[in-house]
Amino acid sequence: MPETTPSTAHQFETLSQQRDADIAGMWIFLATEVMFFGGLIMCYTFARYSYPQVFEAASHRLYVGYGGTNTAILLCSSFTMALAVRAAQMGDRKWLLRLLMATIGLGLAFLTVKGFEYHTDYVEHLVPRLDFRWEGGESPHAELFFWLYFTLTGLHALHVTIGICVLGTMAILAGRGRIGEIPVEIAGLYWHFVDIVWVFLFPLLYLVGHRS
Amino acid sequence: MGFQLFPTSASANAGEVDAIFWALTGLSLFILTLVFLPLLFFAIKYRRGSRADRTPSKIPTWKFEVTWTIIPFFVGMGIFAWAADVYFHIESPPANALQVDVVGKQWMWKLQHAEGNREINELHVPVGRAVKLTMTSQDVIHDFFVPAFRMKQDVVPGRYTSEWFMPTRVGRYRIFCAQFCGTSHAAMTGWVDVMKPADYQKWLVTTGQGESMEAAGKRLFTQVGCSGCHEAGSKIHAPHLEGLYGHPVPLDGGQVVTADDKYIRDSILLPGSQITAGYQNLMPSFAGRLTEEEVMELIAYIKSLADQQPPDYAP
Amino acid sequence: MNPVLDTPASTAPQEGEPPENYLTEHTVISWLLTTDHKRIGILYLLSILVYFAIAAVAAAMMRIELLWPDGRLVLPETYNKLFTIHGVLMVWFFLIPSIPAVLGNFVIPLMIGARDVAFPKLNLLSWYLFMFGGVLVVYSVIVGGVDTGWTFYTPYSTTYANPNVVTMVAGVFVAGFGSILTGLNFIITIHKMRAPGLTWFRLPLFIWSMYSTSLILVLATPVLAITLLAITVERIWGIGIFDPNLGGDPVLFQHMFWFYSHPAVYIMILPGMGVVSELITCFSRKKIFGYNFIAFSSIAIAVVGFMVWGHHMFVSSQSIYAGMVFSILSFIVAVPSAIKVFNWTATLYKGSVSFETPMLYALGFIGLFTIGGLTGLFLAALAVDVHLHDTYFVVAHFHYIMVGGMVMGFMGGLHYWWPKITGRMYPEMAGRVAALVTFVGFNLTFFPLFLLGYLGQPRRYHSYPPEFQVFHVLSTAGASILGVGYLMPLIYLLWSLRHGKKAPANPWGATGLEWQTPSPPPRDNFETIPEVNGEPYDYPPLEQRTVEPI
Amino acid sequence: MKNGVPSSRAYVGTFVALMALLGITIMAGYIDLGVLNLPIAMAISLAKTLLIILFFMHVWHGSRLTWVIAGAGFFWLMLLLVLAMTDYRTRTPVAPMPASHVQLP
Repeated sequence: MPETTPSTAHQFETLSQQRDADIAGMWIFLATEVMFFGGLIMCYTFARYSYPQVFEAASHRLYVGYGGTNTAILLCSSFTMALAVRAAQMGDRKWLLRLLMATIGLGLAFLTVKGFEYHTDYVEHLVPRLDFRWEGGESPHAELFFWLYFTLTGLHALHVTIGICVLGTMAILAGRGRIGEIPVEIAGLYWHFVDIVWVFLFPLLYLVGHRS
Repeated sequence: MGFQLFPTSASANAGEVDAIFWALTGLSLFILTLVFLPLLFFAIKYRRGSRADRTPSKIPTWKFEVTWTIIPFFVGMGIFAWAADVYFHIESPPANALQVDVVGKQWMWKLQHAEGNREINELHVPVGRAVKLTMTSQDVIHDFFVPAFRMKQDVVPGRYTSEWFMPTRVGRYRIFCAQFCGTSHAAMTGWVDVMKPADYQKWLVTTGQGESMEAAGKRLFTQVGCSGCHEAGSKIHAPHLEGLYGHPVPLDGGQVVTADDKYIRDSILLPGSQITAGYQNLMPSFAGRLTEEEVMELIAYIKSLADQQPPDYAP
Repeated sequence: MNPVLDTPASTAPQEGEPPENYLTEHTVISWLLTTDHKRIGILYLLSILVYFAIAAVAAAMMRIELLWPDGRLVLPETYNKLFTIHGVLMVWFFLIPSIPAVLGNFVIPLMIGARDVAFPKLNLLSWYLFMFGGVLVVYSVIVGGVDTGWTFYTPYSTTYANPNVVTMVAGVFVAGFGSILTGLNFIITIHKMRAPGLTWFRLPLFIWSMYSTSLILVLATPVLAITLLAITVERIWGIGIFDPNLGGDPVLFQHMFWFYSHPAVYIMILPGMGVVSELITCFSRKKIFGYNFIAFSSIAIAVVGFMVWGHHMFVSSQSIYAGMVFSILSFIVAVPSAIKVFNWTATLYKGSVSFETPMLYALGFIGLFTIGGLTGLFLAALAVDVHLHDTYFVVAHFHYIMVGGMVMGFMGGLHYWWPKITGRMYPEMAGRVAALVTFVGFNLTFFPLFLLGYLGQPRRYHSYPPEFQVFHVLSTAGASILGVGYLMPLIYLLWSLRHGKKAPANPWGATGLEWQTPSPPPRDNFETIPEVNGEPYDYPPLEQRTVEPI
Repeated sequence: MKNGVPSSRAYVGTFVALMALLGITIMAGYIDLGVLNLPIAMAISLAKTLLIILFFMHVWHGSRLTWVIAGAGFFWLMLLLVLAMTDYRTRTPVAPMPASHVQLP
């Protein structure tokens, strides 16, 4: 529905009613996403409660360098996204396009850092079922940790990719000047949510126990 | 077997479970009349076109609402407490119970008495003695269910679950598998034969040609190589198993766990998961090299060492 | 909301060319790409009938198979596939969508005076997701079928069952997103698009129950989605959190599955309760007894319904203390349902009760749902559940709630709003006969299973000890009567499309905005959005006004 | 706040706070706080989440409905975690009952 001056869809009476409905609708979708990731967090909670030592040992095999930079990247992308929403609200098309491109760039940076990290994990034989090697006592439990690691971060990376595609379409529409303020704000809500998921995944996966 | 409307009650717990069942049936009938009679009466008295008095009643409705919120709540809590008490009793096996190990496998039950008798889909027990079943599964989740004893417990792979019963009537009672486990889930049934104690002893002897679980465990202990490290005289620094079963074990992570069936099973199959304080992680894992029955036999043997004194510790 | 109904003819459609309404356009494209909530409701109605038919055939084959102790109709694995497809199709493709997606989609915007749901395109996407999921599930049956039961318990589903599990699980996964988006749509519609003056406590109780149902749809279904995704990952990647050899816990699957599936049974029953609240007030011509208590009990069921799932796992090696926590909460969740039943009964007091078909279904609902609910207390009591878990007692309990409660409610709602949906009246006498036949057939089918359950026959058995045969024969006899009871509405409702009497705007003289617009309603529901200023269900005493002759 | 649009200074402040919290959580990861490591890490994550939700996602000036929805997701997740963990934390085997308690019929 790319129209420059947003008009109300036929089922709404006023524009503000439509805007509130769209925002609240997105928030409910984000609540379902919290429950969606919540299921895997439940699996993580069970496994960490049952096997605390091996979780700490396995978590120390991950590189805080990668995790930390990725968290920083996503926080920056959240910042640029918030500024992009503000630019859209003020109708400043030039800045909106620039900030959207910045957010997409940071998202791609996150994925590339993630790619390198997955590669190093593969080289270090930490990928379950793909020649997984573990010297400590409980190799099956360690394999469980890395299953959780790859499932959680893989699902999150998928959501980042979807986010990048959404922001891409927003940028194209903004380029042609046919984007209202509501769609950008909704894309912003989604992007901030993806950032919040990583805000929790980083300490849960990388900072288990304390590092020497 | 003939036609029955109510299952035979053949265990000590069955009576208590039936009592709760009848109490709940009575309560349900009472509530049903409390709903159906007024429903019928109002439907007839106030049917359209009848000349009943329909001036709106003045009684505040919240009085009714509060009554039929509070009363069902407290009745519910009462039933909960009674059922929870009986449940706690059902779930606590007495200490002097006969030990029988059960291994569920896709579509049959393998049972093993402490004295060594092995049975498939059959369980002979003396009347009047509590029997504790320690169960595990080799593949999927099964469920050892004997309706006559009102007893049911899932049999989960990877851990031990236990249930107990005290048979009170001689006879043959059906065993069912009550958790869907595949194609022949319906064929995974069997019989519990409750016999008089004398007949039971005779049965033990006539069919007990196999070695007792303890003896089989002792044989396996040397045959598989456990004695190499855990025997008293061995040079390798490994924990002593005498006086271990049932006592607390300090782990190197700082926790203290009691050495029960689960601890010993995990130590055999996943040695690195719980390393005793002061020892290294040298023990190889036996997962895949021992069947569930052999693990249970080793545990029976280690249980038999429970009351011996470890060689070099002062009592 | 007291519509002035002084002249009965004012809302009847004029003779001659009928005014244009939502049904007049007949092209296939206008149906497949519609964003009209009324048409999407009808699309759902047609699709759930297809899935109900397949699942009913499976049920009939199972009932015939169980006539003989050794099961002569089908092989064991075929029987296992039958009860799996019966479960999956009935739960996810008939019971969960039936009242929310069919009646809810059609009636909610009309009831709250809106022109459509908040996100019409999302509504159409939900239907396509639902259909794509259904096609996947039926495809998995055609290529060989799945025999894990609708519960997909691990480790059977992840390691031992045949590979079709992945296709069926993917189907349920996709359909699950359909129901999430429907829930989302309804919550926003009810919050943001109510007519002016229609405050929360002037809403019809059907809207309250649909709101609580949508809460559950939105918050529980994602956990099912991630659990099914975990099964798929474990089957494809060969490793997973539920695998006991890796120290994973098969009971963890049960925790996450039942965290969704118990609220799911409230997704099924709450809409039925909403329909019954409407029917009881309309056909006893009286304001509902205890409006606030019924409204808040719907919300209470939705919230507390999330805390009770452990009563499915009392004997599954769950710790006995957790069992006690879940048992207490299961007794507490029964209280709001008791409040509703007592309030419905009290509504009849000093009413003017008439017994059209919807009312018969509503009274049938109250009777059977009360039995279903009370037998639920047996299963919540710890000691009794040890004996009754996974026996036919459980099968009888949930069929009393789902078939006795939910399907009766759906049938009642369908008959009640049929004039509004199609503009035609259904034949009254045929409707009443069908309701009675269904009631009798249902009880004969499922009451013997309570006795069979206490005798100890486990569920999902294709062969059983001979002493249980009597109960199975009774139940199969009842199932044939129930089959007839369900076929009759299909026939006379189709018949009524062509030959039914023209329906006036308000055939039942009911209060509610949906009755203030012609039936079938125009595309945008109302010429002008109505103003609401009175109390809900404000039925003036019958004598002062006339009601259209039915 | 100019004509309903938050000033960029508010965003910059939030961003700086977030990066600071990231630094703290990494540093806390290298100190041996024993059993406290997890609660502290979670507290910092919660703080970052609140910052993002309230300021970047405009819930601070948002309607009451958005507050409720934003909180509902996390509350229901807590329901799942807390009640399921009551099972795992209390899975100790039941102590055997003294033989005398079992009455012979």
